[in-house]
Amino acid sequence: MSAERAAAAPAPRRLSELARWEALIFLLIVGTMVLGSGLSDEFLTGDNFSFTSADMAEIALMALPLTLIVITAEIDLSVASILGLSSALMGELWVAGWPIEAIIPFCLLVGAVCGAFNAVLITRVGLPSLAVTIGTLTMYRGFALVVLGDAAVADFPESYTRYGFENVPGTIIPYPVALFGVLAIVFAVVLHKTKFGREIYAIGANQEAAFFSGVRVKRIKEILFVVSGIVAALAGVIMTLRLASARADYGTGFELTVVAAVVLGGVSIFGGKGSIVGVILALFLLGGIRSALTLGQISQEWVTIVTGALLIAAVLGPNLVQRAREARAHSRDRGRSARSGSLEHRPREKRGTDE
Amino acid sequence: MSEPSARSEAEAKPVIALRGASKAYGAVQALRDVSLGLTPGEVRALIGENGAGKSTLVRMLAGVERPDSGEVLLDGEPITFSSPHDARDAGVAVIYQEPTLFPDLSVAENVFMGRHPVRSGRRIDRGALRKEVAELLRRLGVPLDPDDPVRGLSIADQQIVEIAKALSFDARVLIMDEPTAALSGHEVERLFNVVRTLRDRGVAVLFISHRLEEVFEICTTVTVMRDGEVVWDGTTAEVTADDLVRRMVGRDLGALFPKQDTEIGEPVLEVSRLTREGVFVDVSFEVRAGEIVALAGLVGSGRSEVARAIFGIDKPDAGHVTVAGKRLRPGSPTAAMRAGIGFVPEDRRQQGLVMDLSIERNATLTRLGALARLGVIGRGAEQRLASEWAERLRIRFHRLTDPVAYLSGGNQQKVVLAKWLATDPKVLIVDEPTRGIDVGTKAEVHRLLSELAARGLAVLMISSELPEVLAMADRILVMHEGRLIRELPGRGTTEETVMQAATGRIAEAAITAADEGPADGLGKEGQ
Amino acid sequence: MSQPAEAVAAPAPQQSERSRRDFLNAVVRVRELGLIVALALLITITAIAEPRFVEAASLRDLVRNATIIALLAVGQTLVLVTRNLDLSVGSVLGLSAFMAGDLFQNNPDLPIPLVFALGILLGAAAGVINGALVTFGRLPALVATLGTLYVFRGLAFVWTGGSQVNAETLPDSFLSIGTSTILGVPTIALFTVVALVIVGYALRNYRAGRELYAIGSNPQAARLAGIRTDRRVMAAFVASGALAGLAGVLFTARYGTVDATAGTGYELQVIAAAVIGGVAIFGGSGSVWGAALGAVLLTTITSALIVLKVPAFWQQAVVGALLLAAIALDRFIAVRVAERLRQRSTRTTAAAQARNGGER
Amino acid sequence: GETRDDEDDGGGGTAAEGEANPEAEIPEGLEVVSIPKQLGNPYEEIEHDGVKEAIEELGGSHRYEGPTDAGASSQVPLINAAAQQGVDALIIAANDPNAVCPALDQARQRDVAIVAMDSDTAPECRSIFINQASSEDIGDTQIEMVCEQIEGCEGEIAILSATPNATNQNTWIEFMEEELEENEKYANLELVEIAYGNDDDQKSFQETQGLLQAYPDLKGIIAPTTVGIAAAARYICGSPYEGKVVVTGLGTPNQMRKFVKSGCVEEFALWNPADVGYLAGHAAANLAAGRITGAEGETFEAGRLGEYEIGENGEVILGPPTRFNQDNIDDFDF
Ligand SMILES: Nc1ncnc2c1ncn2[C@@H]1O[C@H](COP(=O)(O)OP(=O)(O)OP(=O)(O)O)[C@@H](O)[C@H]1O
Ligand SMILES: Nc1ncnc2c1ncn2[C@@H]1O[C@H](COP(=O)(O)OP(=O)(O)OP(=O)(O)O)[C@@H](O)[C@H]1O
Ligand SMILES: [Mg+2]
Ligand SMILES: [Mg+2]
Repeated sequence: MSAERAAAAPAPRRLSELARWEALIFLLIVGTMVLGSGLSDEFLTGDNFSFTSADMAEIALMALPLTLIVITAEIDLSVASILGLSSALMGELWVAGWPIEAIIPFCLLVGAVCGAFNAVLITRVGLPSLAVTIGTLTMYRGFALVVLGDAAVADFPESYTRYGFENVPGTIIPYPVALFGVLAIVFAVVLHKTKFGREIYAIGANQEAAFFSGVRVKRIKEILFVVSGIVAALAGVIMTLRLASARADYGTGFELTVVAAVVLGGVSIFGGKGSIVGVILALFLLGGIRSALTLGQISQEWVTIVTGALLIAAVLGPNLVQRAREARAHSRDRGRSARSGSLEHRPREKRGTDE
Repeated sequence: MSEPSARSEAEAKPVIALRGASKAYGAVQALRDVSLGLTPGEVRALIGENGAGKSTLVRMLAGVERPDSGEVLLDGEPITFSSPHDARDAGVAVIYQEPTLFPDLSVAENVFMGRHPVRSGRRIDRGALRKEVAELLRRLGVPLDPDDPVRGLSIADQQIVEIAKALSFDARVLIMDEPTAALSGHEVERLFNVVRTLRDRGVAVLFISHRLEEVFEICTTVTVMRDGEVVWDGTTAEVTADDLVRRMVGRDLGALFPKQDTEIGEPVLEVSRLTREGVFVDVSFEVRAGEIVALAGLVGSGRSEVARAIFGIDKPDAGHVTVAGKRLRPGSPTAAMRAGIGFVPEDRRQQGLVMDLSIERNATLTRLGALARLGVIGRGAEQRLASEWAERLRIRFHRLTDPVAYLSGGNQQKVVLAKWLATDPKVLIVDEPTRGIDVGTKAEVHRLLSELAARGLAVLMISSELPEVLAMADRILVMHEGRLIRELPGRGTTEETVMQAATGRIAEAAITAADEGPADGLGKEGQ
Repeated sequence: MSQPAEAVAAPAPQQSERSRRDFLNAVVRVRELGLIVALALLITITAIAEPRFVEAASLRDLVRNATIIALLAVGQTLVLVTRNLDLSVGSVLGLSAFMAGDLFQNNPDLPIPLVFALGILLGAAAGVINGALVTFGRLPALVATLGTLYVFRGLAFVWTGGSQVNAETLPDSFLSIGTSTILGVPTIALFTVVALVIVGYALRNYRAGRELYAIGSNPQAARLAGIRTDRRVMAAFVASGALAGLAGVLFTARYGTVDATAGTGYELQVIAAAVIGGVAIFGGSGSVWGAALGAVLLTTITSALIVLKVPAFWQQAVVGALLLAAIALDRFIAVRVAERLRQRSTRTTAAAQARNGGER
Repeated sequence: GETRDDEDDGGGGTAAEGEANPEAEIPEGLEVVSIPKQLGNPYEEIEHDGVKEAIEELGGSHRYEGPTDAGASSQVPLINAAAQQGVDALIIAANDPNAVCPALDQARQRDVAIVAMDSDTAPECRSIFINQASSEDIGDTQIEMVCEQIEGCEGEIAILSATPNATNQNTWIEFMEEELEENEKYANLELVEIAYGNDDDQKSFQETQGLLQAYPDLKGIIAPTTVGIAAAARYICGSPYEGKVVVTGLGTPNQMRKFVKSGCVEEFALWNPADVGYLAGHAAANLAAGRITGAEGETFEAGRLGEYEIGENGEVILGPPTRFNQDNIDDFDF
């Protein structure tokens, strides 16, 4: 069933509108750039890009699969815990004397298993993903603690950890960010240009109709959750390398930040709408703001406040504009109220028979 | 009885009216300067092709939307309904075209939501609630329990609840947008009896339907719409069905059901001993190339469930399906599609289409695999496929990239057909293909189906409209309470025979059948 | 022909009615029952391992631990039922908790009821913001309250400016609310019980309450039924906020020490509690009783694991697993019910049709 | 600190390699940033006020920037920012000894002097660590206190710690266990459990209940964390357990005053956080000036606290912990 929520559900955005969304985020980014360089002349430097983007790498990675999942009108809140579990494993196995070359694949495998477990509960048992992943969020974090407990493994060799924070030679792009770039392109193509991607949108917009059209709804969701698990585990590996130490409590609370990034990217939480580009832009925006405020010596609590306010404003803005247009349209020569009207009413019509 | 008096005051003043109302949706001009009035004791039919603007007009009177220009008059006074709430307070009761129920709540609460009878301290009086609803349901003659949750009711039962809801506030105006689309003959009868009593009590009724015989049975006056305009307004006495049809479609129609004889080939679809606990039992039959087989039966007899099981939506508990000799993996629509089955489901808006996606995306959803080059889908190919089918089915749309939600019921149904015909299937299953579709479009759908049959397609058609069944089908399979109890020839079978079988009175049915020979023999007569 | 048909038909409704109603009631009961059984089981097992677990004092502690989450769960249910959700409760609790402490710190002889009133007011105000964003601003609830979760938490940090409220700066009369009992029942729990009873009764027996379910079950239909959906949704958010505000004051009364991070991460716990309690995350069904029981179960598990000497690191894993088990069980029951209903409705409809045709 | 040309091996860092020059002047406009584990923890606020006091004495400017959560990684961006702004010295109380290292190394490559205080980082990524008291002292003191307070110094005791992975709590606990092992004075004390309250008041509160139920004969609880001891005291004081179960450990006078005055808590310990910060401030200034390099045996002036000597691997110890009880508690306000 579609996760439409109450009266407030926004009218469906059409392609043109999505474009407008990305434009909006882009403007905000430009704004941030101006603000940032105003606050500190350290802002618009290669170093700052390297530092900030490296800090965002894990969030950014996890945002990619989550984007696809949210477009199918599901959600995965367990990613941050999988990240922690993967880091814990990495530490434990390293202590146990495994070679990194074996540890990393194993961590990814465990990530896949975690994702698969989510998937089974959601598609086979038919539980709502929100509930399931709140549960596994707790459980996987618990596993992480069981594996590594309070220990912190830190004797990873420099030869590996450097890939966590150093730049690709001759660029200002840290290795994790480069990896993100590659994956982002892959995800974008898959989502926007392939059968798989089209079916993802169809599922999000109307799961039942998709199923009646021969779309393998369950299979697709399973794939997505497994991928999400793998990428989360990968993020765990990267974080471990970046911070040169493995910990069970890495990424605590990231889940909501990732969701925020995805939503800010213009992905409808009800599914069926959104784009990878939007999410990438949103990630840039979040990173930019953080760095600008931090460099500007503005205390961290304000970063929190601004993030939240931004999230609201970005979605609220367009809605209010639309409201205004409708209002004007009605008072003014009514004949022309059409476009906004159609946006306003049709979806409601749909929602009426939604159940 | 009170009819004449009602009439006379009718001339006096319309209780509710629309004057010069226009409404546009984007580029679509849904209503153009429409005027219409309802007087007490009048039962007025509103007919028109799909997309003529009937439901839009309803939404104006119901306060769901406000006209862009023009006005709503209540007792001759201009009034603006800012919400359905206002309209309701003004005594306007509406049955919308699409059921608007609360699946999680009981039938009783659905009927009285927001108006529960209350006792001291404005607390809800559940006893009274149950009694009133039970009474309403009795008047409609359906054995629904007021405490049933609505989730799980068949579409027909849901429609009944809608009607009960509309009757529950004794309104001065009752507006019904295609209330009978999902109902069987008997329920329609009951509904009409209720409507008559309301009319005699001086209630003004607006009745929308695509079934003209119903219009003549219950309505005194008729308004015909075409392309958002009122093109004719008069009494049922002064016109014939054909006149109305001509006025609706603006042209003469040939025979409505042009099923041409075709060369019947080898069995393509074979269903054997298919069973799904609690819904249908031991269903076996075959459909041959070039043949149209109809599944007849009463609403709730399990026809859709059979269709769903064949296509793999539901997993059968026993039995199996073979297509062109190959056994299907049960419970897998993908397998069914690969084997060459197409399925136009019963519930267009929920199962047939993805309302938010564009016409184009919907039409190509079943063909993505084929459209992809090296896994990547080309815009051009997609467009070409979509526009080709839009053309062939004469779909009326503004832009292929508009959400399919903007189309009217009939045109939406065509998109569903397009999406399946695009897969070039061997077997096409259509469940209520013409439900809520106007005569014009209906004729086109029928023409299409028989054309396809002529080209060797095997068609399994589920329909609750006996005339359609009788005219289209080579063979008629009758279901009763989940069992396939009878096979009848398409030709020379009367509605009565089908009805008798459908209502399970095999005894008599068998006798009539006896002098027609063995059932399967009859099947061949279709050729 | 119609004669016998009618004869057959006549008894049908009553009998199907009765059986069906019992059946449904049974189901409704089962949901809460299941939780109660689970809870009883948990406590018994723990008690066998450690009898002191069921001593009056310890049971009181269990109740105390559940109080705050349960209170939040009641509010959350109101919102969930309308097919929305409120992620900001943890932050709201933090704000009002600190406010309560701050007020007492600066003027210790403030009348306690006034502080409660202010706390509730603060929460309600936060609820108004959430509600406005969702109804007027047309934001998806998840987005709106995720945003306010950040904003309110940030404000808490700004406000506290690193300071902390300590138990010793608070009047004993206030702190005693967290520790004292009335007729053996922890005082603090009474707040929750009262809220629970009021909300539970209203949801079932007043139009407004039923309308919340209607909205969650089918927003569009609700609007067409003339329900003022925006008002109702707003009300739900305000209620949830107000209860979070109250919970904040109670939090201060109970734990005495409050800083900017009070209540961090509660939002997911609360939703988990509600879901365990059988509240449908997509609206339309669920009861505050279930939600409250869910909260009690959740917190009791934690206490039990400690008493059972489950290694600290295993506790979280176990809690997660039990959480999933609870949800799965609930789902299992729901599915069974749906099955039964479908088969019944098939029969009744078919039977009806048989008669109908009969009279034709 | 814009220059990044001296690409020497990250490990050491210039400050540590270079030669100490005791005559060097404290630079004009000395810039020091101090990073606490998390914002909003009064204990740390006091510590960093100490830093401020020291830096301002020396005519420098001090900034206090902390993360809003105590996550291992959340200090990294702040370290990066400080490094980019080219401050002279950075004082940090690490959430995780290793997670901050890569960032600290990068900072050091830009000639930022690194001083850890209160909770150490891995030794190789800072030059000096200001230890509030030798971990051994802290451990032993707490065992000693609990022994003195439990009559007969015999019976079951439990520890209520912070998070399972809090570095300093864990080191102290090791020393406590060691002391219980070796010192036969404590032969009759049995440590039955280490519970973790995650420095979360509610969790600590619940854990206390749990301990008392799980161990009916429990005689004492040691909480080596300010949040834990307050929660434990609040649970026990006024409950039937008061007088039966001893609560001691590390706490702040303001949090504990009430319980000490009521006689429910007899004695607990802590160092003066202001002094920790003050000492760290001076160490940082000297380090930035190049007067010291963090090598063992070097000495430096720490204003009102007098002269201090740098111990093995850059550790400077403030002194033995202060014990608070009825007699002296009112002399402190933090
Ligand atoms: N919300 C809307 N947005 C855009 N176009 C709309 C909307 N609602 C209706 N339309 C268009 O207005 C026209 C009239 O639609 P309406 O539903 O009134 O037709 P109808 O007469 O009810 O057809 P049917 O008999 O199939 O129900 C159609 O062309 C339809 O596409
Ligand atoms: N969505 C549904 N959920 C639960 N039960 C259903 C659903 N749809 C149908 N049923 C049950 O299955 C029975 C058979 O329904 P089905 O739709 O197959 O009847 P039918 O013969 O196709 O009649 P029609 O399709 O004309 O309504 C219905 O009477 C109803 O009780
Ligand atoms: Mg219509
Ligand atoms: Mg059907």
